[in-house]
Amino acid sequence: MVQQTFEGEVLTEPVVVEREFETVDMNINIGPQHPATHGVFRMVLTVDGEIVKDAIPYIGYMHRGGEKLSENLDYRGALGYQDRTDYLAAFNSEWVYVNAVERLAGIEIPERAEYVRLILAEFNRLLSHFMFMGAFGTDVGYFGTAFTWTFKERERIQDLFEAVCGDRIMYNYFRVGGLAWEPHETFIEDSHWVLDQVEVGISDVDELMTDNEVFVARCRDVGAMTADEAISYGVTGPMLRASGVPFDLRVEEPYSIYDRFHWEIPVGERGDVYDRYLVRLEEMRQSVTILRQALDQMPTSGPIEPERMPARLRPAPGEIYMRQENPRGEYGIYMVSDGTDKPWRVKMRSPCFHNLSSLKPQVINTYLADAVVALGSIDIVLCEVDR
Amino acid sequence: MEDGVTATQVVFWILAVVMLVSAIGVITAGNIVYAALFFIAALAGVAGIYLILTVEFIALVQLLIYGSAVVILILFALMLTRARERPQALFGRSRPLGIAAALGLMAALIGGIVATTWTTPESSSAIQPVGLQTIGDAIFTIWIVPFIIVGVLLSIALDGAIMLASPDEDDN
Amino acid sequence: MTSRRTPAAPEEPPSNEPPPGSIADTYREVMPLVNFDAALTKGDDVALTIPSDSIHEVIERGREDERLQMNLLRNQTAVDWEERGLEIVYHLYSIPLRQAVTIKSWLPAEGAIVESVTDIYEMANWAERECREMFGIEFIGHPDPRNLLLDEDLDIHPLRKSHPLAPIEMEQGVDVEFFTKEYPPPEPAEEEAPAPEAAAAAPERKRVEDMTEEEREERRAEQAERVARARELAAVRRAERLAGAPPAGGPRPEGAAPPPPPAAAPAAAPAAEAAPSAAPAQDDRPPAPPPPELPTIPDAEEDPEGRAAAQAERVRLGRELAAARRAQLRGD
Amino acid sequence: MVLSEFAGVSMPDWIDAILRIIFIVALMTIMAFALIYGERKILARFQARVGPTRTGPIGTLQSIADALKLITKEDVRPITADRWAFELAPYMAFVPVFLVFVPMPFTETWFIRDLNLGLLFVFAVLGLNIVGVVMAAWGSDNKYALLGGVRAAAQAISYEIPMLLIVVAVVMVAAGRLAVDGDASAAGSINSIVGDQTTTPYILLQPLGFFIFIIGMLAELHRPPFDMPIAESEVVGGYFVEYSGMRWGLFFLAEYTALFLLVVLASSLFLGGWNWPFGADVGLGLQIVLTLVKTTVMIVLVIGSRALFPRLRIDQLMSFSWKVLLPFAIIQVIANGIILSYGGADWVVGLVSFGLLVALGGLVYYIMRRKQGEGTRTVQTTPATPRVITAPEVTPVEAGGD
Repeated sequence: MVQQTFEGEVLTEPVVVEREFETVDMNINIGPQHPATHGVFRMVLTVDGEIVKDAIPYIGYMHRGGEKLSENLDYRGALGYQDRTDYLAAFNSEWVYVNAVERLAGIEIPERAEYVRLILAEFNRLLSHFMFMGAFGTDVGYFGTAFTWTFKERERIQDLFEAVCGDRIMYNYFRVGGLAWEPHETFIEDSHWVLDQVEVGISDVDELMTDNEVFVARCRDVGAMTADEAISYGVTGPMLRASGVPFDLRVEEPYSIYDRFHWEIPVGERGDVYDRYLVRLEEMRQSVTILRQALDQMPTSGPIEPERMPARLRPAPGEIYMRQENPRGEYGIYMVSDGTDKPWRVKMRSPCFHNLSSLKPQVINTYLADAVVALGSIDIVLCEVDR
Repeated sequence: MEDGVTATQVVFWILAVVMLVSAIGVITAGNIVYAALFFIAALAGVAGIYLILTVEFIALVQLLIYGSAVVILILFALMLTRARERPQALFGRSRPLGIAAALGLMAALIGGIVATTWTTPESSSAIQPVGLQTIGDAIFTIWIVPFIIVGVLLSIALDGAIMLASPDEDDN
Repeated sequence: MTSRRTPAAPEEPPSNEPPPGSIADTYREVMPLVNFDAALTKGDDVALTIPSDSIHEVIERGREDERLQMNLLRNQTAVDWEERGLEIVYHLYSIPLRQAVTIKSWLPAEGAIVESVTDIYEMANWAERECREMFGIEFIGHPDPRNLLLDEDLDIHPLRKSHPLAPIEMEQGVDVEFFTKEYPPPEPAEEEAPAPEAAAAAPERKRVEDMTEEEREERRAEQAERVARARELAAVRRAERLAGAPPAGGPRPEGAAPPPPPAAAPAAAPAAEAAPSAAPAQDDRPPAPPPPELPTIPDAEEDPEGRAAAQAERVRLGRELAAARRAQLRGD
Repeated sequence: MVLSEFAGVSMPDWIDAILRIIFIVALMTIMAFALIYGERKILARFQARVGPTRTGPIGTLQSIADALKLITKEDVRPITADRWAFELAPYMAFVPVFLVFVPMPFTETWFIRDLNLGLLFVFAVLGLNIVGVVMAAWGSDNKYALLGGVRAAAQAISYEIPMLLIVVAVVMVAAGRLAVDGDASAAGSINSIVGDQTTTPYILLQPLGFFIFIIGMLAELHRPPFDMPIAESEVVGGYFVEYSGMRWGLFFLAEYTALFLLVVLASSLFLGGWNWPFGADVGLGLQIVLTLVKTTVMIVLVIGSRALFPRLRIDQLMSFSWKVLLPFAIIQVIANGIILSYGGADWVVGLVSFGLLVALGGLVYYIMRRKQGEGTRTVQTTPATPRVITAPEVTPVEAGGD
């Protein structure tokens, strides 16, 4: 039946299959405005009864031209855009951009600034994974329990961030060469206190979801992806590790001071939604161990930015592809400098963009409910996908 | 018992009208889903008639089996398949054939009604409500053979349905 | 802002050849026929520049050859060097052998055509679609070359240096001059001295709630006057810039007719001035068609149907204007 | 005119009937309001938050505020919606649920009508509720609603059959016990079943029955873990997605009334209703308190399951009913038949039923464990030894900038 909407544009008619009493394929629109999409992302599923036959993703709703705008601001000015691409892990994105500029300009970073950066980035990984647990719980069916429990922990971490840099999400605290200002005096004690609460939070989420029979039934063998299929799609981060590839940039291509800590990388076996959940859960625990070690080794005094910083940063012409391990995967900044004070080209390699491109094979020939769970397990942040 | 209009007669005539209207509705409803809804109203009317005859067990079973299970399956099938947009068969080529069959059936029914001698109880209170136990005994002692035959028939129908519905190998 | 400054010709970074035995040599060994000229990037990665027609072969061999095993295409993008053409960049990484490489290649600025690598890496599907819509590079053999991030029928390429960033903002009424002015280096500190008195002299501001009626009146008048002055200043500056000053964004391409003088918008123009009054200087796009006068929407109480009709009329007119504008832009 | 009695005052038949109907509607709305408030408070406690506290002393007037909001909200109907089906669906959904109230026993004498076939009446009328749901789904001409409606219909049919079989098993046990001291045909009425449970509640005689009845009830009410028809993350509210204002309120009312009534039915069938620990001779006051205590305990369990369980997928839901619950229900009925017809004692029935329950639990546990493979934790951690990259010695380019 042809449906006429108010603006007069005709909705697509359901695809009519000519067989006599065959069930009709319906076009379900998991539209930009839908609880399952964690943001502005549209997916048109062709559904035969409950089975998904075809999925066409539409992205680009959040495209703000971050790369073009970064080309028109000087090296220090474009830092603001990095917070706004991956707003769940803003410290990690800032860190990549700032490292890229420092490596281009050949600036050395003082020891204490390196430690504070690492600590804040790892806290941000915890923050992001807690967000995943909450959102994924709601996708699977926990009516808000997962959300409120995880947001209880997120509040504590965000209070610490607010104390350090005055903001809960868009921090803008890292600077080329170090930090904007000194972290507050009781930074280390507060961090330890927050870590104790977070450990309790992680075990709560673990008890609520991991061994729950219905949760396992809903997540096991859903959206499974083999290792080389994942690599071919450019998937990185927890999703790739869940498929059995121990690819973690903190170990593969170590940056900053990760070689001073010892921790472990969780690696899954089946690459399905349940393994992705377990990898992220284990990764939260590993982040806590890293943070404990970093907080103990952190020098309590020392400069947080190099003595001589040029007023107007004009790195020599050249290019760099700086990549670091964000909570969602490998976040890279390919920066080309042409000798002036504005970068000539800034390409942000967004992990969610490529993880999301691997959604289609996971969704075909599964149930509608599995399609939503698979989409949730990719843990997408649409601002980062569209940049 | 004054022979004026008693409560049961009023209820009976209301139910009769409802059943007649919905029966006609089933046939002439433009939309096939309306036909299904009218079908429910007709069956509920039948259950009402049983209630008037104070045969509660049959009324409730009628409501349970037809009211919810059978009709839901019909609606279930209608919603999923393309049936609801197909042209109505009312004015198809086989219209005269249909009319002839309908007239034949009506003639048989009227003949049956006229032929049987109806023994009407002298008043509505004379009908004793039948206890659950007597119905149970009757089914499992006197009518045990037809009961089992119907059981076998239904299970065969069930297997047939499963055979039809299960996607045959070459489909997917 | 097109080519606001020509880059100090970065033909080659200080040519530091990668040390012997690096991946550049293995690539030369695997594919002797292709001439790789290797360079070391700032992040200690090896960048191999190859001719554009052998991209597909290099990447395919890079994946199959057991000495390389580049199985992760981690990033695929392009850089627009204006006159020197487009540079397409592939970042590859081999997980088993833990080695990274960057494959680069030069393409002509106009009509760049590259063979698509979607048959080797699934990841390239989305990356190349984005590269195509942002830079206008055609990828032969791409399964569905639709736009990914931008609208379906939008055929402008935003990330090209030629694509103006500033004029769009100017069209939206943002005063771009303010942002792109070159600031003189800050003078020495003594200049701050006078500021504190000015701050002290400022009258202590009273909150609007506890102002009396006539104070509020006077405050409103003062605000209106300040707004008028600002608007008039902006109009003057726009007129002066369009008439005399060299338009921002480099010399106007020769031969393009000078833009028509802006509609004589009076200084304190009423709100209807929202339509873009002055076509941006060096943008040779035809000026937008004059906005049709939109029917006023009567109150809901008097005649609700009239209101609905008026709204529908406005929607129709707005849509027509947009379609006309888009048709004009597309130049048919 | 047959005079019948309502609260001691005898009056003509049809006035009495109307009074009872008004009583049902009043009590059910009050109970629904209390349940809405209770659910929000209890659910909040599960989720480490407080629940409504603004309206009324401790948020007690919250449900009244909700009702006012719903009444003042506009009843929107989509243009392409089918007028008749869309308008009639809420009434078709909530009238049968109110009828279920009739045979419910709250105390020995407090019930609307002690129908001889009370149990069968309950399920016959509850079936009509699904018709309302399907009408709503089809009427609102919305793809999500259609999917939600199809899921609701499939789930309702497949969980009603095991429930009915279990009720048949309970009636068999009740008839066996009642036949000893009276006519067995009274076993159909719920009040007589409760009357029989003075010493042993039927949960001891039919533990498997209680388990299957609870699961069937959760499925019948679309409560998690069976709330696939109204799953927000997939079908965004299921069949009542297009309803707003008072029409949606009716669906909401029906859902909570059904919850309350089925919980009362479960507690009277299995936990002895007003009768079990203290017997019939204790005053009506204590009996009504006993019924309400049992009902509240079970309602907290049902609300807890909403907070602590995710949603089962539609095919797992169906296969669980057809492949697990139905066979066990049939075995239970056959076992009861054999034991009771050969004069077996009650505790034998209880023992067999408990054995079946253990078998069911073991089967479900085995299915779940096998599905998880060799154990849930298929993620090992490998020690992370960051690779030392011998950076090629590069002449450090001094920091740019003049």
